[in-house]
Amino acid sequence: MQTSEMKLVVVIAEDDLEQRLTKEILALGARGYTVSRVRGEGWHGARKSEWEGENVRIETIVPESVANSILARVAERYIPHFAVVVYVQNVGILRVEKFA
Amino acid sequence: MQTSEMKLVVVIAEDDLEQRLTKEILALGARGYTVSRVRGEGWHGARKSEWEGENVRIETIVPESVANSILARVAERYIPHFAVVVYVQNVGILRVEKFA
Amino acid sequence: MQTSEMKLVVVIAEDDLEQRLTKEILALGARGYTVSRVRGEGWHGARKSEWEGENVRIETIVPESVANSILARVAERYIPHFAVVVYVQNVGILRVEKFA
Amino acid sequence: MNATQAMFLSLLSPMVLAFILGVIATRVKSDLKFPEELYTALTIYLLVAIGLKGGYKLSISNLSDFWRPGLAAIALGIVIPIVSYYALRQLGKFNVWNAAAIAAHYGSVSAVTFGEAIAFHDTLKEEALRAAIEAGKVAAGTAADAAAAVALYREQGLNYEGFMPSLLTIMEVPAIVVAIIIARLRAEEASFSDDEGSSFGEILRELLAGKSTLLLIGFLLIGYVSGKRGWEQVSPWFDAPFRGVLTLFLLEAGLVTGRRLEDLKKVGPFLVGFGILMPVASAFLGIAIGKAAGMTMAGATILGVLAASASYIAAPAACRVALPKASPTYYLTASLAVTFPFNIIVGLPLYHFIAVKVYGLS
Amino acid sequence: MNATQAMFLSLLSPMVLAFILGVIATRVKSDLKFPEELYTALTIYLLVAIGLKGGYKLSISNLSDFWRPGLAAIALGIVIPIVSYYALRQLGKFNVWNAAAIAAHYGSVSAVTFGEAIAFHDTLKEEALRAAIEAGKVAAGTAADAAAAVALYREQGLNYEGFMPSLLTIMEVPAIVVAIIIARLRAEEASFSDDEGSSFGEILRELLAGKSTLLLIGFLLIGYVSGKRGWEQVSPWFDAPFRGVLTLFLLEAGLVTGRRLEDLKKVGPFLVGFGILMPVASAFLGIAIGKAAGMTMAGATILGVLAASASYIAAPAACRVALPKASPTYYLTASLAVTFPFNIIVGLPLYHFIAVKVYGLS
Amino acid sequence: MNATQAMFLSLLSPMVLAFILGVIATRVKSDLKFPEELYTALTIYLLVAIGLKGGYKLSISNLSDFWRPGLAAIALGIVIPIVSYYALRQLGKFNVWNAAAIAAHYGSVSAVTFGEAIAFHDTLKEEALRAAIEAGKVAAGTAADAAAAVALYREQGLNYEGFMPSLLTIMEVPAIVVAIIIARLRAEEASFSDDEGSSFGEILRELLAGKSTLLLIGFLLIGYVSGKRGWEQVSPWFDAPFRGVLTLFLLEAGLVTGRRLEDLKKVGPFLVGFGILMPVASAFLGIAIGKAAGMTMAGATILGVLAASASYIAAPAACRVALPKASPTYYLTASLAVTFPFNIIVGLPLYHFIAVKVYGLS
Ligand SMILES: Nc1ncnc2c1ncn2[C@@H]1O[C@H](COP(=O)(O)O)[C@@H](O)[C@H]1O
Ligand SMILES: Nc1ncnc2c1ncn2[C@@H]1O[C@H](COP(=O)(O)O)[C@@H](O)[C@H]1O
Ligand SMILES: Nc1ncnc2c1ncn2[C@@H]1O[C@H](COP(=O)(O)O)[C@@H](O)[C@H]1O
Ligand code: NA
Ligand code: NA
Ligand code: NA
Repeated sequence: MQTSEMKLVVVIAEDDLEQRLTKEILALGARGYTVSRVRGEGWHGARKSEWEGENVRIETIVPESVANSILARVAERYIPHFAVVVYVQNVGILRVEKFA
Repeated sequence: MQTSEMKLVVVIAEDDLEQRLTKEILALGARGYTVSRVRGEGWHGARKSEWEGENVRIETIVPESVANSILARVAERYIPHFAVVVYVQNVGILRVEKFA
Repeated sequence: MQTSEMKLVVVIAEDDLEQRLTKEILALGARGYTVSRVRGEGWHGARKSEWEGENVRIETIVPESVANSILARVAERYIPHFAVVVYVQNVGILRVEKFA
Repeated sequence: MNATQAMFLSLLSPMVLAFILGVIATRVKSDLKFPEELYTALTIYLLVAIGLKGGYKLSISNLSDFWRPGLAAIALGIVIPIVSYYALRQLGKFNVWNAAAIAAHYGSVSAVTFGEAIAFHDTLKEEALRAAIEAGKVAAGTAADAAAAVALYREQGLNYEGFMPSLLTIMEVPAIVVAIIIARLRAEEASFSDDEGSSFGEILRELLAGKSTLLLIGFLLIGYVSGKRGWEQVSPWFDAPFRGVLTLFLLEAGLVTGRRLEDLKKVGPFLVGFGILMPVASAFLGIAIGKAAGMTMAGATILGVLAASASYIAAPAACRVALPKASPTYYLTASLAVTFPFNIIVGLPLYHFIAVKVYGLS
Repeated sequence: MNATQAMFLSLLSPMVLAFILGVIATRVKSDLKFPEELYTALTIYLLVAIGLKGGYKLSISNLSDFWRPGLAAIALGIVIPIVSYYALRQLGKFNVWNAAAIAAHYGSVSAVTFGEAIAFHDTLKEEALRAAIEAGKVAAGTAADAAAAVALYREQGLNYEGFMPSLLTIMEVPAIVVAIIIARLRAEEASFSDDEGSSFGEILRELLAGKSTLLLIGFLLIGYVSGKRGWEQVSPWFDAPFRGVLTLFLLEAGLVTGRRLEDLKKVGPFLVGFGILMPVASAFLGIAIGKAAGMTMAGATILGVLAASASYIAAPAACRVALPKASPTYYLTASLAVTFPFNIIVGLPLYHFIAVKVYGLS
Repeated sequence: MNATQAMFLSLLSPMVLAFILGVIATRVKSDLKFPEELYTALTIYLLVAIGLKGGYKLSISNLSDFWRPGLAAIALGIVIPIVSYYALRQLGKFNVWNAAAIAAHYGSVSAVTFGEAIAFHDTLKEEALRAAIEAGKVAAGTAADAAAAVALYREQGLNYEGFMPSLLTIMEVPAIVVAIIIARLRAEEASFSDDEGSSFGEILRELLAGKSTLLLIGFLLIGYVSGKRGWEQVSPWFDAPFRGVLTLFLLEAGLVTGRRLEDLKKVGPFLVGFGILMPVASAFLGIAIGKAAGMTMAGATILGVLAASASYIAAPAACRVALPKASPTYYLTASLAVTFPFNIIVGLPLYHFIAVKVYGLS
């Protein structure tokens, strides 16, 4: 089946940031996103229970330009202050118009 | 370590569809799948609580041909009627025979 | 935005293995990981409820060499005895020093 | 008890106040949230508790009194969605799908509003008894006094029929079916995802197997066949704590409603007006038809509350499948952010007041 | 009370009916499901409640009566898995791993079946008292009557020993250990993932630290040392609501069983037969050995129920680790879709009936 | 009752034992774990229950007695974080961020420790009554005896003020604000993620809208305005089961503490010592200031417990946002793995003992 190329941006961050991040992502041009509750460990220690806080994993399929804006925004406003990981991948999708 | 190429198909859809979709995926030739509960927002509005319904994220590693059948089936039967997103990626796996 | 290439290793396994796997992953050189609770079906049957046990999905961003060690370790110690799936992908990340 | 007193009694209950606190919490952007699983657990608890107690009460009721109120309930479940549909279509200019989906919600019923109505009447009874004791009309504590209390409730029209939860169950499904039929008849071009087996029979099956219907019908039957003996085994868990659990549930309902308030602008003033006026009209109809069916005042009031209440478990689930082209923003916002709070806060004492007038009691 | 009456009493309890409703719900493809977390929460509640009450009862029991029933319980935990293993291997033609895993399940015990047996006996007592009151033999409400009631229960053999939950705890682990030893002895080529430290000691540790064993042993001790004073602090939460919570749990168990029913074909008629006949044989053995150990009739019946019950918390967890080559389809389907419903629905009154015969009581 | 007895009474309560069992479970690597959602649900239950009961008690209290204890509570909330900060900074050599964050935790309060203190005093009362009944001083069961019991409690200083939960609420926020102000003043180079709007006003809003503060304040008000009538509607759910639910919560708290124990090495001996000595000092201060404010002995003891307790809901959430450079390992380990168990196990009877000395009662 014929698919088109898009970018998948994944942001893993403390759950308190969920609302702020999803608002930003939509404001930067994404048409949607998907969130799951996750736990994790990293430089800021373990985040594996309600006591320590947990994380969310936000994934959004976007055109390359939007992906770049999201990366830039996360790098500027979140990485310096919070426990955040972000990565980007290529994905094949149906119906380009749904995401752009 | 030597890995082989396969396709990873991810379907995000309203949770009511979980059983139907997983049955179809197995029927089309996948040997397994993994499901997680997610929330999200998109063209059909927010799906973030029990009141509005939530989503599931189904991922399955399959050979390219099966990936194509799944994409085609989702495009034909689900996308017109339901809140569904589908994408496909390359992955490297061990033990081809487990997935094909 | 300028990103660097890394490997994303994803391990899907029975939830009883969570602690053992995450310890190994850190011991093999990963700087962090993210875990989500998932259900699934595969060669070992359905793992979709507390009665049957459920699965975890562990993802970790690592340099290629660490990815190879993880794959080798999983192939040697886990795949023969347990319900485990593992795959690897390319990802673009910010700040290489966080992961290497 | 006059209207103002009843109003205060309702407003000052922990349940209603918890709901308001939930709304406020979202307004001040609190990080308070209920996990989904807790919401689901509370829902299951409430449905099972309502069903079991209803079944037990049914097992000690006189069933020959049941058929007329039963017919009244079905009549309401047919009339309300039809009236709603035309109001929304003609006056509100909604399209076929949205009008039908909203009509389905207003014709069907809300188990939590019902539970709150029961709690409200239990509080009314406690108040009446307290007043009578203070006035020296009834003493407290002996068997003779228990009989006096029952007489007192009857005199003030506060005793409701044991089969009320059965009416709740009866009213859940018909309105949804009626609304779907209307949408099918009205839309030639209807494409009910028919290639996917969402045929009419399929939809009916899904409705009857839907979790709220299944739990209510199932536990009504269980309560009925296991009778007094069964009820005594489980009532310490399903009866005494009911209003406390309801308090937690309404806190969560307030959180959800609060988040929905922002959508009020999107749905427009017409739907907000509809979400207030339609319930009042339905309640009046329900009380009148309940009186005609020979029900007690409290029974007729609760039937009025059922008529006024809008579904938010069964109907949304059905509409997602059967009317996928309808927008959840309309039906959820109207039912959750307008009608639910209105009924809980203003509606209950208002309908009680209407019933007192209709029954000419005070 | 004759067998038919006991049968009805059991069948018409809200608990059993909720279980049946759960099975029906999956058959009609209802969207009702319990979140995992609710299942886990209910399990924790039931284990803690059983442990605490058992510990309290133990603290007011005469411990010198305990050692013979204790030995009886251990004997059952050794004999049943051995017999099961050979039956499955010789008659059922199962391979070493599956035979051992299934044997582990049938030798170990189910806390929920135990809880239902306790609930059943409490209902039997209530019935006996009601009958005696109606017959004018006992009056209601005074202290003298409470003593009369106790005498009545004793006369009808309905009083069970306070240390029954201790027997439940004792029987959880041994059978699993025995089954694993058998598998090790029988299979030269056994590869118990030994490179990974799943050595025998490791497995034993995991068994004793497994959540059901840990909660039962832990709260037995807590109940014991905190005694009457402690029990009174927590009993409003762990005692009175027990049967209500059990009702919700059995609803969920019914949902899981219903989903498993499809696997019945896969496991074949032999295992289905085994899942019915083995429990009956074990129950008989348990009742006989309980009588020999000098237990009351009710105590021996509950020991029989323990013998008959198949584990579904401790054993599956242990088998996944210690016998990973065994297929969950066999052991879970047999224990959950065959033996559990059989015990709950038919078994309890049947074993009561057997006990009445064995004790020659009526 | 002497100190050893009180110690035993506390140690042998199911709540404390459940906590210890939780710690042991992690030590033996049990697979027992509580789902997050259950933890959240239990937290919500406890906060709502404490708030509602406190509000109801407030509605029947004499408010003119309230202002002095209220001021005392605020004074503690200002003094404790300042003293803590300088102790940590000067003696412990912690950096500004960590010292401020830990100070915030020790100045604020723990609702669960408070709940356990209430439970402890209720048990003390029950014991005193039992002893008096056994000694023949009070008979059981009549209205006159109830009055005698109240007199007994008063005589032994076991009756605490009805507004204690209000003090809990008052003490939650100020210390956190004080600690943040200190950090701001001390650090020129402070970068409070100020580009992101975490301004001081913003932080204050987040604190007041934080879930524990919101639930406590909200349900205090709800309990207050709905009064006796409201409390009776919900007390079967929020009052009688309280200590049972607390038992489950403390089991989970034990699991979390057990996992944290490994971090004790990381935080070093100074912080462990601080986590024990600071609470004792604060408790002493709290009791003394409580006495000066004219409180009952039990009230002053509970005020001491509040002073001694370290927050683990409101403070961590606030520090994550307002002091992101502080390390959770320090503040969580100290508050959860040192102070919480110390207070629950040793602290309660110790502070009771101190209060008895301070009040010169026995
Ligand atoms: N290398 C990694 N791979 C995957 N997830 C990570 C990695 N490092 C950190 N994370 C996730 O990102 C969160 C914040 O990371 P950190 O800021 O490093 O503490 C962690 O709690 C993990 O969930
Ligand atoms: N661009 C996107 N990236 C990631 N997930 C999306 C995106 N758009 C939609 N989704 C997910 O797919 C679901 C259905 O999408 P929609 O049909 O657009 O409402 C949403 O609830 C989201 O969970
Ligand atoms: N082809 C697949 N794609 C995605 N997930 C899979 C696949 N096969 C197995 N899994 C996951 O891995 C778990 C163990 O697989 P298995 O060992 O095949 O039973 C399953 O329960 C699924 O969650
Ligand atoms: Na209605
Ligand atoms: Na057994
Ligand atoms: Na404090």
